[in-house]
Amino acid sequence: MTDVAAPVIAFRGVGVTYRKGPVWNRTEVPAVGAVDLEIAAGETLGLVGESGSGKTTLGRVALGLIRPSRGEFLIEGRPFDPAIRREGALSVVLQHPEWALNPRLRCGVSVAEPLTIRGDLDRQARRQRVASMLERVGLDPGFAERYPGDLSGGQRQRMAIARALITEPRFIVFDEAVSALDVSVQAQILNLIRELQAEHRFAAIFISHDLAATRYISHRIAVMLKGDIVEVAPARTFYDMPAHDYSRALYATIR
Amino acid sequence: MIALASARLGRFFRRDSLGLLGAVLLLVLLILGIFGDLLPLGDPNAIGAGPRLGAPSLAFPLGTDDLGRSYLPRVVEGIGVTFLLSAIAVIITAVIGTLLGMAAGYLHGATDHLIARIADILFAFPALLFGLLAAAVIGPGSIAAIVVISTATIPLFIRVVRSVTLSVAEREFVVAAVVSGASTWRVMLVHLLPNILGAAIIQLTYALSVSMIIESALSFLGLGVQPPAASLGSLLRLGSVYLTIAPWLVLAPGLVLAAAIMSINLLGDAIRDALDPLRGRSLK
Amino acid sequence: MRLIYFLAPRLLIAAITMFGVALLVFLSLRLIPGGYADIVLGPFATGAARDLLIQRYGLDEPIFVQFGKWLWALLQGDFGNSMVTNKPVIDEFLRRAPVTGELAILTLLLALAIGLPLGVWSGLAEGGAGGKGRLGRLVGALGASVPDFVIGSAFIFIFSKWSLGLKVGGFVPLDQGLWDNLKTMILPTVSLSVFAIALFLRTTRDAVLRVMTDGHILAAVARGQRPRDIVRHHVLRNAAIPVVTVTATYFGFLLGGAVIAEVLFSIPGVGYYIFSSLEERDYAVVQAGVLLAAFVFVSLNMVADFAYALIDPRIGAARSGT
Amino acid sequence: MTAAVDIRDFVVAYETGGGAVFALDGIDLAIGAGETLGIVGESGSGKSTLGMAIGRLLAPNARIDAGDILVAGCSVTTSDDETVRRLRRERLGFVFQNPMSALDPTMRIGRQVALAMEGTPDTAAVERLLVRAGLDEPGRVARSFPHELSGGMAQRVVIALAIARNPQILIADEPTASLDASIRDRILDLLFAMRAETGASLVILSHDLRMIVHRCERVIVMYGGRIVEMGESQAVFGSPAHPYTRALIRAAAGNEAPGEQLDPIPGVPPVLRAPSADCAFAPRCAHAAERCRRERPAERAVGGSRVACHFAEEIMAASGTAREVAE
Repeated sequence: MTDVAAPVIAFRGVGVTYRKGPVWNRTEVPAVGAVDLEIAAGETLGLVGESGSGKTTLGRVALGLIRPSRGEFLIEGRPFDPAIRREGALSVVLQHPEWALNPRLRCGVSVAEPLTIRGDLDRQARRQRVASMLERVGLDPGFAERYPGDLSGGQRQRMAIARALITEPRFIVFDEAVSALDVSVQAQILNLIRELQAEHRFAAIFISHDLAATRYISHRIAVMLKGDIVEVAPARTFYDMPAHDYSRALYATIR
Repeated sequence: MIALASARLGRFFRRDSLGLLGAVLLLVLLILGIFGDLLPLGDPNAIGAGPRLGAPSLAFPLGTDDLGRSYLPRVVEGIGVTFLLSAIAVIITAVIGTLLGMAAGYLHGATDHLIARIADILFAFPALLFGLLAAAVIGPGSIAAIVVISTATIPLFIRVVRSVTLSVAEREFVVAAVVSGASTWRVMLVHLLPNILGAAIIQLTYALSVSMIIESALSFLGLGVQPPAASLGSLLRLGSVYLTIAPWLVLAPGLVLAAAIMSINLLGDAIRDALDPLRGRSLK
Repeated sequence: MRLIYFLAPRLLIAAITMFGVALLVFLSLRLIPGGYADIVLGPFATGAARDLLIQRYGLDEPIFVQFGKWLWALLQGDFGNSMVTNKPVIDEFLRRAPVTGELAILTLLLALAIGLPLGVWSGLAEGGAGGKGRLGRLVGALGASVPDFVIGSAFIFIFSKWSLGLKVGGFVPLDQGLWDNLKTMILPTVSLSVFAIALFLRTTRDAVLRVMTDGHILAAVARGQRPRDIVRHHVLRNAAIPVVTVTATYFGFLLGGAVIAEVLFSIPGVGYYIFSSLEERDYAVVQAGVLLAAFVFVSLNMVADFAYALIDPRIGAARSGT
Repeated sequence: MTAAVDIRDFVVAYETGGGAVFALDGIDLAIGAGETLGIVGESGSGKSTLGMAIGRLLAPNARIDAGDILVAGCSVTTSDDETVRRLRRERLGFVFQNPMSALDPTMRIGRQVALAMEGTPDTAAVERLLVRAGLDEPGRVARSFPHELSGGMAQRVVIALAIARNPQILIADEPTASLDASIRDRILDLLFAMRAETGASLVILSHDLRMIVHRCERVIVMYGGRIVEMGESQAVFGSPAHPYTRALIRAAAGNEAPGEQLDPIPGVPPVLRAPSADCAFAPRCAHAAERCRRERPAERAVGGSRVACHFAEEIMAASGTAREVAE
């Protein structure tokens, strides 16, 4: 179901190396070796691996928060530059609901923030856009006036998703977006992401140590081990017998 | 946003009597300090209004000074001067300290190191000795006092704000703002500043109490407020000449000064417990 | 190995800080009203004599050259000569240092002896039920509110009216009998230590409270360890770092010469000397005094940094990667 | 034989800024000696409060409103501090979620383990205990500080600390939640091996129903501060009798077949402001009827399990067709 149009997102030989230790004996720590990946519009690529596998680092490269030491990261064929952010082409949903929204701002203001930064809509249009987006993520538009402190974890994460979608981005990074939620609420958010992707056709990376959730939400899954991708395959194969033995061992834990 | 904090504070004061004591004491002193001259306390400058070095009496509740002036209105005026000077110094500290602290905490790299070194250098000067140097350079007076107070309180302010900024900057909503293209200024003013105000306010109250101590110490050494103006510290200085024969000239301003600093310390503790409650646990 | 990783940069930072302090002090003296030159040469030097003197003191050289020479002299312990006695300033400071040192050590010991136990008790009490902890907070707030010169004045008044065996003022050096010396040091020490006790009490109380919320304390309680052992083994050490910081900072302040206590009780210490020099416009002494105090302060902070690394093994440990 | 832990009608509330919040709303439970019991519940279900209450380790703002807990016949709520302390030392062992925060960062591991053991053990005894906990370089581990260990190794040390005095009851609160998947199984193997070796009862608190059912003999499902279903693991998982248990199984990712849609539980977890007079799950329950919103369901025996639901029989019948557990 993923069309074969130009990939929205492309990693071309992307590698990241951290420098560590005091000035006189710098040591190089390769966080990401060399990654080649492409993600088409409307497609979610799952990125799984244990802590230290480099999956979060790769996510940060995709958000422009880290510059790759090697290779290139392209959005719609263009190398990353800050202007892309202001257009609202890119957004992120992160792990901890209690810090997803600025506790001192009303939720409506936080959700509208990407629009305010892009600055092409007036206040009334922004307010209207927020109201419809809240409804779309299953929240009463009246919640726009509330402070994050008054919402449950699941509701705050829905707000974060509303904010991520408000500028119709081309690409969203979900970094452990459901890991801190309870099982019953997790399913709500996973289904919501699926529906919204079908409707908005954004490309997405779903980073998580939760193999079951990743398998459910992703079209394809990349398994990372110590900075390298050991296997990329459609999610379906992870329901029975993935090829690489590390993937097999990993998925055996949720058999 | 302020409503959120004040509601919590209101609820808190009902439970914490110490905080309430501090707040009431501070309010009384502020009213005296600001509206003192409107109150019927006598004319602070009327020389010979009473006997020289007269003991406290009904006519002169705090006695009279070496020129026979009623001491009560002079002390009340002293409260005003002390608070005003300390407040000016602390506001300067708060503004500079918050901006530099936020910049250091959020921008990392060279900015962080530069600001940290500036803080270290200012921190290395013991307040009173720096006061002597400042008095030598710009001459004793209110300006010198303000410079000394700010120099003594800014480093700690920068360190506190920097450490809070470091933790707030890692929060998800800041990362999200950056990803959606927010400029550095916007991140600092819209996202960081409101979330570090709590820690800044707590540090402000402690800076205010330290500032009143330094101001009165400088004035006591004759380096702070210069005559005819008189802060509590200067009154202490003038009074100490007659310490053994007219002790009220020293004890009155001394006690009032202690009460003022105490009220701020109690208020600071209460605010800190309201905004950042440290409920330990029993070891039983 | 870990300590060297941690301390080497600290040493560099301390050097940079001291350089900054020296630069600030050097420049500030250049801003003295009436021009530094007039002060050094004295207001009466005129015409040719003045030019000759300017030549000799090198005041016409570019400012950074003067600074270079001044700094170089400083590094060799030459803090310049007093403008009044024209003798090296450093000798006078070394002569008076033991007096200020004694006052500082006495005050610090008294403050630690009372402030720390009270702070630990107040932190533990606040942790448990009941308002006992609030007493600690009240004492802390009270102590921190009464400046030392107010207490000092009160002592002078009381002890001069009814001299209860303690002499006010008139310092007796240590070598002329311990008890006589102590008799003159008790009052300044106590008036200084009231604030110090409050400072240590509040710092320790907050540190203990913060440690009590740590997970490993709950784990120790869950293992049924005796409260006494939990405090001894776990609480004290984890609460030590903020206490070490405040000890080093406050001791640095005291070693800079508690100006007011020395002036009030006429203790011939470093602080008194700098203050009286200011009145005689002997700026060389003021300059040297501030530099020495700052130098002591920075080195004490270095000692504190070293103590952190000993107390908390995480400090200075190489940070792990991603 | 007397139960290792006997909990009767236990109610706990927390004093918060915004009034009282009830964490436990009447718990009745007996934990048998040597039993492996899993307590499943989401955040706010009260499972951690229950686990901590067994050792009277509740937060300062907790208030025990009713009921009692007897550990080896001794009341945890009314006994004096010294008795409870000895109880914790000799009978109870706790394993916490985050191993790094359960160890003193400023003290070497060997010393911390020695402090937890009986009397003053020598290094050989300490290293023996570390080996028992599955650490293959006991000497190096004993000399290192907590921050120098990996998550898995640190949790092994925490387990060693918990079994140092051969407790009768081991309580593990989300023991593997903060660990990587591959280490998780090995840590659980260790926990169950320690239980078998010492004959202690093991209580595991977790949000992971599959893991609990897979490993524990008996399972308890908690919701809104109450036990909603309790019974033999396979029975409860195979044919759940409470709507919440059934919905939990259907909502959890990992049970579904490829391409099958997950069935989320609508609404948000409850916050109890007072003991509930109705069924706390009613607002989110597909089978809720008028009776559920009026009458608090009593806990009763239904087909080998104990369930707190008025319509347990119908649910069990309907769920009989629930997916078989892929063994």
